[in-house]
Amino acid sequence: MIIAEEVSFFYPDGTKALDNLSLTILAHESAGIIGANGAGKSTLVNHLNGFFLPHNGKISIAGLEIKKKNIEKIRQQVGLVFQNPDDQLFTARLYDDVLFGPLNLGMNKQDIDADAEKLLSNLGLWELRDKPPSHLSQGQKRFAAFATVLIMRPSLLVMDEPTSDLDPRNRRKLINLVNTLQSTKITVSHDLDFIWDTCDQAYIMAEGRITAHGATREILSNRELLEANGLELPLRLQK
Amino acid sequence: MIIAEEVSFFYPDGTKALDNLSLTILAHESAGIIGANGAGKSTLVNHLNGFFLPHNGKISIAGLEIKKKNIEKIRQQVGLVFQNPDDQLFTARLYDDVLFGPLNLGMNKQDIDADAEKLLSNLGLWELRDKPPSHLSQGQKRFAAFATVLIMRPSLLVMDEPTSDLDPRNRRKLINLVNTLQSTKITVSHDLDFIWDTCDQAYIMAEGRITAHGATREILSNRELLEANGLELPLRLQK
Amino acid sequence: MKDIVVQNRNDQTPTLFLSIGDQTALILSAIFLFCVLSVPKYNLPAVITYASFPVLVITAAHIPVKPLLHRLLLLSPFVLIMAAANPWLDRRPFLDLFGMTISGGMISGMVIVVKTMVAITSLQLLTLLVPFYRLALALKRVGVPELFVTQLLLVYRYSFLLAEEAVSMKRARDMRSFDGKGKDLFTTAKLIGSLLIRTTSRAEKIYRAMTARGFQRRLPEKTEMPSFTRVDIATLVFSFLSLMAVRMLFIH
Amino acid sequence: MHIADALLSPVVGGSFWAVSAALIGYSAKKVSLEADGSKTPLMGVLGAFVFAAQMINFSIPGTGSSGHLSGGLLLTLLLGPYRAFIALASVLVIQSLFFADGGLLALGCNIFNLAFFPAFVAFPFIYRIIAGNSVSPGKRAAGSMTAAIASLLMGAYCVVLETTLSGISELPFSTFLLFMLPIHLVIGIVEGLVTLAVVSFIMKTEPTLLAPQLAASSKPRLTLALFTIAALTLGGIISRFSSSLPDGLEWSMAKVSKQEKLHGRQDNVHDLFASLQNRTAFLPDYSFKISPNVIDKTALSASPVNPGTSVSGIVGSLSVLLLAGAAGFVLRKSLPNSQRGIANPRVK
Ligand SMILES: Nc1ncnc2c1ncn2[C@@H]1O[C@H](COP(=O)(O)OP(=O)(O)OP(=O)(O)O)[C@@H](O)[C@H]1O
Ligand SMILES: Nc1ncnc2c1ncn2[C@@H]1O[C@H](COP(=O)(O)OP(=O)(O)OP(=O)(O)O)[C@@H](O)[C@H]1O
Ligand SMILES: [Mg+2]
Ligand SMILES: [Mg+2]
Repeated sequence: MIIAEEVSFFYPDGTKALDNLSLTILAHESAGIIGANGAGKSTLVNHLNGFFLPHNGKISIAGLEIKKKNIEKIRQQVGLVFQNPDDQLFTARLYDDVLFGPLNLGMNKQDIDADAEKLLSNLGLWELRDKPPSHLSQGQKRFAAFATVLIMRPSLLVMDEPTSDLDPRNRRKLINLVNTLQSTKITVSHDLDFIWDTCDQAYIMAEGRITAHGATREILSNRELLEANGLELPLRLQK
Repeated sequence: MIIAEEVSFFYPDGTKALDNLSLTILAHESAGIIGANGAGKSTLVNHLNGFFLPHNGKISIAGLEIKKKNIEKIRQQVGLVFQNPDDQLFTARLYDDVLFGPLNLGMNKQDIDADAEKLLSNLGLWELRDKPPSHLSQGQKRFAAFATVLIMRPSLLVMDEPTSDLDPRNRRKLINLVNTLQSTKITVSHDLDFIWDTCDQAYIMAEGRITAHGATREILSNRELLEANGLELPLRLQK
Repeated sequence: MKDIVVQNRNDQTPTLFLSIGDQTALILSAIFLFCVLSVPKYNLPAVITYASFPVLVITAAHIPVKPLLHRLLLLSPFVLIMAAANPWLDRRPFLDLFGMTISGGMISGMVIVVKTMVAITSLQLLTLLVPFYRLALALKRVGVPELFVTQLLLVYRYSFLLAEEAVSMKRARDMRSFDGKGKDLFTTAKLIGSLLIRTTSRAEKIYRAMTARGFQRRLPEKTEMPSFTRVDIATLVFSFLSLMAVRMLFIH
Repeated sequence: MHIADALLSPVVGGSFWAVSAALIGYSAKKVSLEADGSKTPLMGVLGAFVFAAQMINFSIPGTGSSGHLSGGLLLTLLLGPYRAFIALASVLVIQSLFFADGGLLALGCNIFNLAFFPAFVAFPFIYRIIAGNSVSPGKRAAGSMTAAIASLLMGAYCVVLETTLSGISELPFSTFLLFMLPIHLVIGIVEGLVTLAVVSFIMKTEPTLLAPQLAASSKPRLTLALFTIAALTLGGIISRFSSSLPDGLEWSMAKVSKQEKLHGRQDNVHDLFASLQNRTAFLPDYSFKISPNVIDKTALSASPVNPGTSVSGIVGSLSVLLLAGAAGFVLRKSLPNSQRGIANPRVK
């Protein structure tokens, strides 16, 4: 269960990115967070792993408050896929990048190898495993970043804009994959059709706070609500 | 008019990214290039500005062959929006980035300032003009990258995945903007609905070559053709 | 320059018929270089003979020759100028070749060029045969301070990332620079300043990505290797003897 | 300006190796005393930054050519002398390994020429004296310019010194110096300008990055710098002497020892040195040349006497080369794949 209470956050230049934000997400829920560009979604995501600590208010995950001293425990549970895959991939070889997390967690090398092979093949990256991540196409990078997190089997998976740069077939593959995962999931996306297909609950964010929330299909078919928050109906509902 | 004749290109590690690709795009056409992840789309885009030179075959733009000695002339005509906005923005202040190109082209400072103000306001970035681009949200960066190119009024505008990270309303804004531009346009995108709304002609790319081309609506409603190339119908045509 | 960086990273580690430890490879390279570089300035045959050591390794380990040759073509202009100055400054006849008089300077100039090629090639071989992180560990074992070794590893690791960053910034600039406008010193200085800022923020993000996946200060050490085996000692002794043999034969 | 392996004699290369290694050890100790672990990743990143910055070239006004930053002074401004020295040294190590810039033997010289001067001389005794911790742009400008120019000139001087002392190039000391100093004056001015511009840019946009410089770190001793400069000047004087004749260091050593013999001093020391070298035979055969009569024969006489260099010698050596290539080929073919471990199959 993720609970955020009146969280505020300012960037060093004074930008107020989160403004008294409160939010509750239940365990095993699949939550979608949507909102206009600059609404503060990525800033919120960075809080869930303790990269940013709130200036006011507090956030707790599965009962653990996000604080310096809990950070290591929290990071073992939370898997975070950044919006920009370049922020995620850093080794000289894709395969090393995928193994990096599990090795640090002290998992058994053989198990990891088996897992990695299955996951990478599934994502169509197995042949590319010896490439440096920077030599991948943008969509390949996106999946690669996903793999580095998924292999750690986080109990909370947070994805920031997971479908951008994916081709339609890979996007479909991601929908299926996400729907089979049992963990709690938080998806931030502008792809409202993806949210429609993968999330039970939807949260609308605007100007650093949550302005509405409810069952995904209800929220996403409420044209006025969406437009008031700088959004549109999902493409499947248009026309 | 853009003509590519039997173009091949290999990355230093041996990856064959373009394989005897041929393509003709007429002046003032709005061409959409679609294809699976890793098909070679971005590699092709990088050729249109002379960042990569073909290892075989040749490419010419408005009669100028792409070659070392023509590069500067070509770059004055071709505006390229990269898939990753971080590749585009490099100064410490958004506004400087927007002005950089026009100033180097020797345009009149006052005109540029007026243009820049109009463009940035239109894109919702005027308030953010003094920020370093690295402090923008991902969607804001995308529009910023777009602005740095658009302000130079290129006669050929090439956009690689322009809608990713844009919220639905900004995406709509982009559709309208692109449709009012008179220049020749090439759009690479996985957002087939965007291609549907902005392109006359569609080209399918797979494994480094063009495998099909025709009127956008025809290509995009041909389910078998799309599926054979690792794609799907646009969302608006699904269900 | 970037191509070179790229090349090294992509090449698979080539194979050699001998399995020697990394320290041994390091020590051997050092001894070898010392031998080559101490060849007197007029002794062309000795340098050429020494060149056979890297040639042996190249053919035996199946190392692609083209990139190596490519690298040799990039010989520093400084060295070339110095080598070219020798025939100019030292014209004493040295050798009669089919009626042609070869001057001392020509020979010593050639010795400089060949020595450079041999030195460059053997370092390239070392870096091709031993991946950098192992080379760094080997350095630690031969007594280089840990702080410096960590520093080497970090610089190496970040170099690839930043090289790409720099190249993409340079590209973004070149794309919008015309008639030399935009590439001047002061614009570039700003660019370098931005690179620095990006560098540090990139480093921070990487650090985040690493800690998000359980990283705690030390890089996981993937290697456990014995310091010296009999093969190592045999190789060292044998190589040493052959290097000395060349000296005996050619340098009087 | 990297000096290359092939231009150095082992004696010169080795000595500078020793000096640079000592400086690295010294700086490493100083840095670990400061015990500020958080700066370690920063050092790594900034070292890599120097690399990357060198890929961005700029056009130098009026020349039509382009240049790049060398970064020594900039890094010292960002990290302080000890950390900067280590960061710069690591960059040079990697350059020598992967870019064939310089080489292994030349590494000591290159670290000394390119890292020692900005970190241990120009920053503490030029920049800080002129600019101090002041924020006045004028003082900063003067400080950066002078410090950058001075480090480059000192470095260039050292390149000349090391080359002539090695005696492998025939260029006379003063000619070479006259060639190098003006070029490096220009490079120094450009370096100073760029450093200054980068620093003021950062002051404006991300001032926190410059904090380490303002928080004055301990500074290297003046005596160390003075001593080094004295030693280098002395080296220059010797070079000037020697470079009128080929075989720089060896010749001058010979000359010095001859004079010493004339004066009947230190005879034993020299003999011991020579015989030690003779016996090890490994240390440069230059030891033979130390005795003046050999010099007369090989270096100074006009007749081709070197028995090693003859047509047959060259033909012989070329055939050894071919044979070695063929042997490698045979070795490669004769072993089954499985036996051909990776460079080190023990590593898994
Ligand atoms: N490092 C930073 N420094 C200052 N301001 C920042 C920084 N990063 C983001 N911002 C600002 O904070 C606000 C929220 O940014 P954030 O990245 O969280 O938006 P977002 O909802 O993820 O947007 P997008 O959909 O475009 O990714 C934006 O207005 C942005 O300009
Ligand atoms: N720098 C590189 N070095 C080596 N291979 C590369 C490099 N960049 C791309 N590739 C490979 O070339 C192929 C084409 O890449 P490209 O980026 O052109 O694909 P794309 O069609 O743009 O894909 P996406 O839709 O994911 O952006 C891919 O298989 C990719 O792995
Ligand atoms: Mg975001
Ligand atoms: Mg692409």
